[in-house]
Amino acid sequence: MELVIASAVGIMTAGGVYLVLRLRAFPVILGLALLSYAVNVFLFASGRLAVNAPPILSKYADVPYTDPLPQALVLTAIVISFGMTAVLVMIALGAFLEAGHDRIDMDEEAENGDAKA
Amino acid sequence: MLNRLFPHPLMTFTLTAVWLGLVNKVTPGNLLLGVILGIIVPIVTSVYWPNRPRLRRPLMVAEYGLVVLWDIIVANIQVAAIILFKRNADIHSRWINVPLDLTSPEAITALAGTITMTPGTVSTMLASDGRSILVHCLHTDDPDGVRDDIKTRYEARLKEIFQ
Amino acid sequence: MDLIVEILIAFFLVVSGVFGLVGSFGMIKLRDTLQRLHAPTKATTLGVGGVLIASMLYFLVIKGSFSFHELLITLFLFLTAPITANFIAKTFMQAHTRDEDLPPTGREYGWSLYDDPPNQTDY
Amino acid sequence: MNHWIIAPVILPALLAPVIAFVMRHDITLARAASFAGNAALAAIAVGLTVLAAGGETHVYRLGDWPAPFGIVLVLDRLSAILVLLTAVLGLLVLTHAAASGWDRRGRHFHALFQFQLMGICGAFLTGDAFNLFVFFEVLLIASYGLMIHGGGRVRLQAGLQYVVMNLAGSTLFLFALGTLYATTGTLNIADLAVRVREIPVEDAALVRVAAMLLMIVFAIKAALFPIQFWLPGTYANAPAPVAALFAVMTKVGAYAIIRIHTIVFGPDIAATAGLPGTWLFPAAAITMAVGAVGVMGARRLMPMLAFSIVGSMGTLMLAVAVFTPQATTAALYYLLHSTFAGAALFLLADLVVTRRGNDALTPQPATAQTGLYAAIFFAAAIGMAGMPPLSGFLGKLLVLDALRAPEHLVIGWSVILVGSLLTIVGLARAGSVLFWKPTAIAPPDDSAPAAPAGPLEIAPAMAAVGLMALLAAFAGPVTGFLDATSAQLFDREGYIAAVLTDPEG
Amino acid sequence: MIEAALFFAFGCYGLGLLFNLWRIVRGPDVADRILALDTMVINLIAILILYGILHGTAIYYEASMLVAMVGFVSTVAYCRFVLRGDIIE
Amino acid sequence: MGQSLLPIIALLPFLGALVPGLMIRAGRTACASFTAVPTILALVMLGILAPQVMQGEVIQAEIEWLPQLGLSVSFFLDGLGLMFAGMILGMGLLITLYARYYLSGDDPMGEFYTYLLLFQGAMLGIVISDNILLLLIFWELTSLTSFLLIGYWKHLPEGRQGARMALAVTGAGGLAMIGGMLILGDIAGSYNLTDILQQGEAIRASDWYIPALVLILIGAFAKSAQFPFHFWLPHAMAAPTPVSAYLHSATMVKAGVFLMARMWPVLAGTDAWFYIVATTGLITMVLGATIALFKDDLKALLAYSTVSHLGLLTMLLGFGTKLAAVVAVFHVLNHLTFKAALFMTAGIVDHEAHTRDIKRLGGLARLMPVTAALGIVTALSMAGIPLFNGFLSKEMMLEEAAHTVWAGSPYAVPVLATVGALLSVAYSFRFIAHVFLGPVRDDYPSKPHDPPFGMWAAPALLATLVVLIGIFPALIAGPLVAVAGGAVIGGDLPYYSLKIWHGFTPALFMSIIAVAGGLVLLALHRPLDRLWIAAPRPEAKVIFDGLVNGLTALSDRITKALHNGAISRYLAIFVTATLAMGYIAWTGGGLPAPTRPLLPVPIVVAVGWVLLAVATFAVVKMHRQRFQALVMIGIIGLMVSVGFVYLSAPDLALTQISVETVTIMLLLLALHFLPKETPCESSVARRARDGAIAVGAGVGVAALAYAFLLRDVSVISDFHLANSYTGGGGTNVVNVILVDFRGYDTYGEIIVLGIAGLTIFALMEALLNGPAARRLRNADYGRDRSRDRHPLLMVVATRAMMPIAVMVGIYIFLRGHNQPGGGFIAGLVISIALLMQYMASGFAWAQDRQKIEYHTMIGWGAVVAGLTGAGAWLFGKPFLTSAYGYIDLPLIEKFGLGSAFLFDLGVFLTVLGAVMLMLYSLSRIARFAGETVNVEPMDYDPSQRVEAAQTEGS
Repeated sequence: MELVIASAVGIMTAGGVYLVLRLRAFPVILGLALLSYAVNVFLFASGRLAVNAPPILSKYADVPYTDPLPQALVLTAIVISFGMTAVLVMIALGAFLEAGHDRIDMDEEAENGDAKA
Repeated sequence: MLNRLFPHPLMTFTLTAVWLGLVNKVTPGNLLLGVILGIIVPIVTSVYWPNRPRLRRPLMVAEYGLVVLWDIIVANIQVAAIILFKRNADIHSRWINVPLDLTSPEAITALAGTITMTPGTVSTMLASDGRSILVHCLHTDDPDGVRDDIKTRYEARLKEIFQ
Repeated sequence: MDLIVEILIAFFLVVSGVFGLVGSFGMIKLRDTLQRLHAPTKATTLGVGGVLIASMLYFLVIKGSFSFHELLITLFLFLTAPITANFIAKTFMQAHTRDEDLPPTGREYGWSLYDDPPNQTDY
Repeated sequence: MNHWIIAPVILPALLAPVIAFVMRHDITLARAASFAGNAALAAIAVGLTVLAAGGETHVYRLGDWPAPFGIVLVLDRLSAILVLLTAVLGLLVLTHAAASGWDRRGRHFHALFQFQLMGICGAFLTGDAFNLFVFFEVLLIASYGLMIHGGGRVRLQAGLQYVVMNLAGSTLFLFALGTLYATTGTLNIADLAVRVREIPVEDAALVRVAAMLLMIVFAIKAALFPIQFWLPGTYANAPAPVAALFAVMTKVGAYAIIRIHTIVFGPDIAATAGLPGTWLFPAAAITMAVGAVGVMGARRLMPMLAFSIVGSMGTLMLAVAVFTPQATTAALYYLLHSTFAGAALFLLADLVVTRRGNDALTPQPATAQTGLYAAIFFAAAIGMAGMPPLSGFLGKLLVLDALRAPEHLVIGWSVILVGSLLTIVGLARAGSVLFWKPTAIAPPDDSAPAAPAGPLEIAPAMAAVGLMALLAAFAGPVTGFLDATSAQLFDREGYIAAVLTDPEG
Repeated sequence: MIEAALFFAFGCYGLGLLFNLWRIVRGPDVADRILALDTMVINLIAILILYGILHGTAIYYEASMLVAMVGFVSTVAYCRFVLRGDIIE
Repeated sequence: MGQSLLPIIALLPFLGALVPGLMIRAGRTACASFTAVPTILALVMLGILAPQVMQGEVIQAEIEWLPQLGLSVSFFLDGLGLMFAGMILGMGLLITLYARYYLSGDDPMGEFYTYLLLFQGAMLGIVISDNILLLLIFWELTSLTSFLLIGYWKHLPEGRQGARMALAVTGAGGLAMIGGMLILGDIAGSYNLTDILQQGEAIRASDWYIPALVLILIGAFAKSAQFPFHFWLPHAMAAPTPVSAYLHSATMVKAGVFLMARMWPVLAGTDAWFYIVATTGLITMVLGATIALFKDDLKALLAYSTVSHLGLLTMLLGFGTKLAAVVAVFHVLNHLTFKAALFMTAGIVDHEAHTRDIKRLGGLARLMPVTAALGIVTALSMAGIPLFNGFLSKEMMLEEAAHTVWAGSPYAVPVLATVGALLSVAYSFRFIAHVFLGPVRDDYPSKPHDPPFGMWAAPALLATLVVLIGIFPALIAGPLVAVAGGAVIGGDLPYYSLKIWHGFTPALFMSIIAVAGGLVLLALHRPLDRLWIAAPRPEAKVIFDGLVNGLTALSDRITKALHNGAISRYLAIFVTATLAMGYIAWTGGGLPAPTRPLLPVPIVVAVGWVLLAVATFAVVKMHRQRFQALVMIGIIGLMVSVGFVYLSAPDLALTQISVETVTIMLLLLALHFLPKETPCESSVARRARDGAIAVGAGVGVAALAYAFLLRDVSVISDFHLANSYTGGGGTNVVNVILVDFRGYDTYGEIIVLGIAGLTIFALMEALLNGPAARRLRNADYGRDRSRDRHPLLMVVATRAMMPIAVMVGIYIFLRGHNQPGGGFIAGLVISIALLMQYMASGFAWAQDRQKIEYHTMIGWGAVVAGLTGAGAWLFGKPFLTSAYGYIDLPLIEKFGLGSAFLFDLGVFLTVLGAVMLMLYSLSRIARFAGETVNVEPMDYDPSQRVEAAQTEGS
């Protein structure tokens, strides 16, 4: 199981990194989404793995609980990365609408051409 | 007065049931909370449901449900057999146009749902004026029979329920 | 009693498993998309139904607690499955089926995918 | 427990929604509220600084949970002075933004601004590693909003890059925190310090990776080589007042390294022995070089200033990398100074760029008040380049003095000194082109002269310069305070005891 | 006996998932992919409930309910995207 | 008294710098007069202190500034300081006077005087600093103020370039000197000059002596225009002549000489010192004099002569003998007098004749006799002709040179020194002959005549000094030279006497040779000049400009190459660097033995892994078909969520799946406007590189995860498990952590969401008001879209599901504290339900029926959460301290209610508001792009139509 999780994180990270290195905004967004999945699982795994031991206290039985803290952290992280992704999507859209293409690299024209106020 | 408190009695009932289902435990407290929510939630959401239809014969719903349930079981076996044992070349799929007598959107939806859930038929779309359903039949050599089946077995009952 | 229930539960589980598998098998076996549409929307629905019944029975008899929230899932699925099928069919047909391939409605308005609804043309 | 400690976070956090949702149609009201909030923040920050100056480490246990189980805020001299810095800078930038009308060029400027302050103050005050992440995100997302404030093609493209880079950074932050939690089982900085020092080096592979990853994360914010690339494009294309505010954002990265890599992964910790410093130093040296070369080569004003920020971060981090109390004093002094220097330059640049219509370093007809702008630019530039009499020179001397150890001396000194020279030459070229050459060009007849800037518009830039002057004039007392600050920072035991000792138990 | 049946069902649904995957990867049409994804969601719901039975706990239940709900929403969204472009016009 | 006067003297010019700005409106004369006041005051104070100093006392004053660094505002005044301070202030006064007449009415005089006083202050600071760090500050200040002064005529390109060149060279020197001074202070253990001066032995013996020496000398040479830094000085002549006279003859260029003199007791006396300083001085002297001879520009001639004389001074100090040092001091004084006067004379000529090209001048003696007299007297002094003070110090210099052995050769120095003197005679005579003598011309650009008295008063005074010192050296200059020389050598004075006739010494012969040779050279000037012009020689300005421009271009290239705007490359570097650093860190430590047993892998999990892996691969493989990639992402999200459920994290699963859905919605909404396909733009090699980086990252992360998954650690969350119910009132520990233990994190998190909503809204507004709006307006979505926008079936099903979904949301919200759920998930569930409604009936239709404003919802959420937290203050508890109780109503089971509930409500509201605001923003863009708004909830409602038809029919 541990190997499964570790390799899954690795695979998602690899896929995410590859996509993040693309030249268009959309694949980059996909890549970041993949990376955030990966990191969520990674962070979650830092509480170690347990099956059928949810951290919900049971009044009746003395059952094992998995580490709740990383779960809370991941929750926070999920929400934050959602907000970030939403903003990113919107900015990417804005950049596309303004520039007419969704290349993510700034070109020379963009570096020098625009008169800014 | 009662109407004011329970503007949507059927809805309230359904939602209370849903609440109990969610809580999965029937206690007085849950029941009370369920009823309260069952009253409040429809008030909040009713803006999205204008022109709510009236069920003329609520009890027919049960009968209809049982018929459909039975048909679903049969359908599953039939479809399973077709999938498993028929060669692809022998499967004869057909389009069927089912003209509708129903006009209530809710009834049409119920019918379309039923068609999809039952033997080898999927309702793919309505006519743009909502007076026909286009049904795709997985395997049949008698399209008209299928259409008549639908009309008698389901549409008639729904008509009774809604109109 | 317990044995009978156990057998019953096991029966439902097996049945649901079989139907679930058949549904998914249909997905790869059938040759065109509209046919494939039939396999999962039917078989899988019963498959899940079987599991849900098994679950209810199991909690009722083995665990001794009456559990009926499974019904809610059933309700959900029954409400949604036709809509999903409907949409997927249209998605496919928009690209692959033309108006002429379908039986005519017999009235002035055609099928909704291709024909504007009455009195609404401005889009 | 002193509730004022959390005020720098809560005040803007409550004010911002009100500004956003109640006053969003009334810019005057929003300005007033924003300014009042910021002024109150500054007052609170002064109070907290006075409080912290007593030398005690104040701990605020949120939710009344004992550390390390709940989240704690820690107010010591370091966090107090940085909160104060943020508040003061905020006042300058806010005044400028309101006076120049920048806040009207898009929606929600003031709300985002308050949120930005909240994020920065929160990051400075927290005593919890994961909470640091949360406030990093708060300040980042507010900065995204501010960065693209007003819109425009290039700004949005640059903003996109900024967001992507920082999202990648945030992801790495989480990887680092995951590793850290997995190896130590705790998140509280003091508790981390306790646990990390118990890890023998034979078992330390994971914690070392965590330390390194964290450093890289902070280095992104601090714009250190080889991850400084995002900064010039961002700062050069952000609205200038925002870029001025961002002058303190890079400092957040520096602060995090100073805090975490001193208390948790300090040079005397076996597990990570010297690891951070070893790699921080060359990175900082290259950063300084990159910044100086960038200033030297820049063909537009805004990138030039952005590169000067990169260079100043290099200088700052050179001192940080030494990880001794004395060097940290130097680093902190330079930190204060470079924040104001960067802010002054960007604020002035806004005045100039707005009137010129572009920021190209090509001669153009003179605009109104060229002489005044030239004077401010001159002062800010010598501050940034580290020429006397402003604080830059003292800061540079302090940093040089801190880099006396033989392993740092040659590289550190040559980089700083040569870098200063390039910066001076580059800024002199810019000033000459911007302010001297135009005197030789006749203004075109048909163009209406740009409106002169009002006193309120010029005041913030001048105030930033003035603050540099004050920093220089009172270098003795300031450095005295900073000496105590770094002593407190390096007093790991004191920090741990303050945080982990339950006041009731 | 129940356990054996459970594992049989697990096997069936597991295999089913692989079939779905095959269809998703193969396509050929977008509709096939969406269909397969939808089927996958339903199979997963079944698997979740099966795990509920296996572990004798109700915590899998909410998840399956939510999966059912969002599965529907996202399927519709995918289809609407293909059909209309704008999903909430 | 001295202690308090000294800082005031230092401060006066800086305070005085404010005067011109205040006085400029009072008129030019008033401005100049008042500018003179601080200088006069300072001079008076200096005069008060002078007697003490002349008696050998050293006056000291210290004010603490930055003790941590050893930097204090400490001054001391000894003979050397006194001499220089007197020179600076006295000259300053003369220049103030001169400039009043020199500057034209168009020049901003206030600015000039301000700069001048600032410069004066800086210069004064250098000579009386008792702290070498303070000295450095003044040193750099002179660079800066001279930059301003040289660039005073901003409209002249020569002025701007000259200013920047001076700043670059002297600034660079200053920076080197910073290094040198810091080393020096380190060796001496103090930055106090008086302390350092005591430790000459120790310093010279130190390992760091050579670096310190070299660095300090670079600074000094750069400032004093020594070869190879000499080139900036002539270009600084673009400054107004008063500036040249003040900075570039009398004061600033002497700063380097002053410093060498100041440091003489500490640094001099070693071979290194001798060879570096004396040789540089010698070369500079000869080189400067040679160039000066061939310069046609009066000021250039004087500038190079200054270079030459500075070389002479440097050489003298370099000799390292006490006598040579005293001679140097004497020559500083002499040079000041004649050179400043010469510059002023040249300025007068320029001012009157409107040219300073020697080739266009001549015969001025008749036209402007006073000026000519002044010029001739001072030029003769420069040539070293007896009766003028230049002769005295030159004789002494030659005397010293005559017995200096350079690298074993007794001739090198004397010969070259004679050559230098010879050249000096030549250019001095040329100055006299070609400017003042000869026939009167008729082609001057302007008819010259003597200026008003005010303008020639200053040079006249100096010329008087030249003559007086020349004739009565011992009387007039003797005491000052003695006390200043004594201060330089830091001990007893050697024997010397200041007089005209020393007998037949070698120096006399060398002098005679020099004068004779000089006259010969002048006679041969015309052919030599042609030769000079024809001869190829390096032009310093060209080289310097080339260097600077090359450096700028190179910097630009480096910067462009590094920061090429390609974020993809930045990210690649970032990932690679992270991997490398991570690996380095990893290898530095070991890993303990594994302590955890591996969990088994059931078949379904294995299948899930396959699904996830294949889906990831598919996303990467087909990311160009954006929509399909999005479908694949859906699978991954699903698998991750299911994985969370399986691994005992139901809350996570619920959150993950709902967030994922909303994210995909957002992406779909955005994708509607974006291109649907990604073009293939990267080369195979690039993809291979990215692939390698990606695999590296994947392996790294996997290894990290696997490493810790096998090992146990003690965690703090045992506390949370133990206290969740008793302290937090909830059994769902994750939720209790979220709203209680770490509620502060959650607070930050909802703020993030709120900001995200705001940002998106603000950006949407900006887009719709910007140029992007036009692009949107012209968007064409084709006519092949499905004709049913709001299908009946969907609408009806949604209507039925909506209340149920809301119930689910409420349920999840209410139970969150004890069972999986909570405000956040509930918020998402409700937003998904609303989303469903929007998809069914369109955003606008649904929005019309929605009464609550989303902005307000976010605001309320954030405020409620914040105030809930702050509510604890009322009870004296810290922010976010929770309180809860159990309410026991009859008939109903008791249930817990706590502040956490309110907090969670805030979370709920914020989440809902933020998500809906995001959707609203995107949907507004769509409507802006021309989507029409429907009035009916569904495309066509048959029942309504039938009824309508019926009512119509009946």
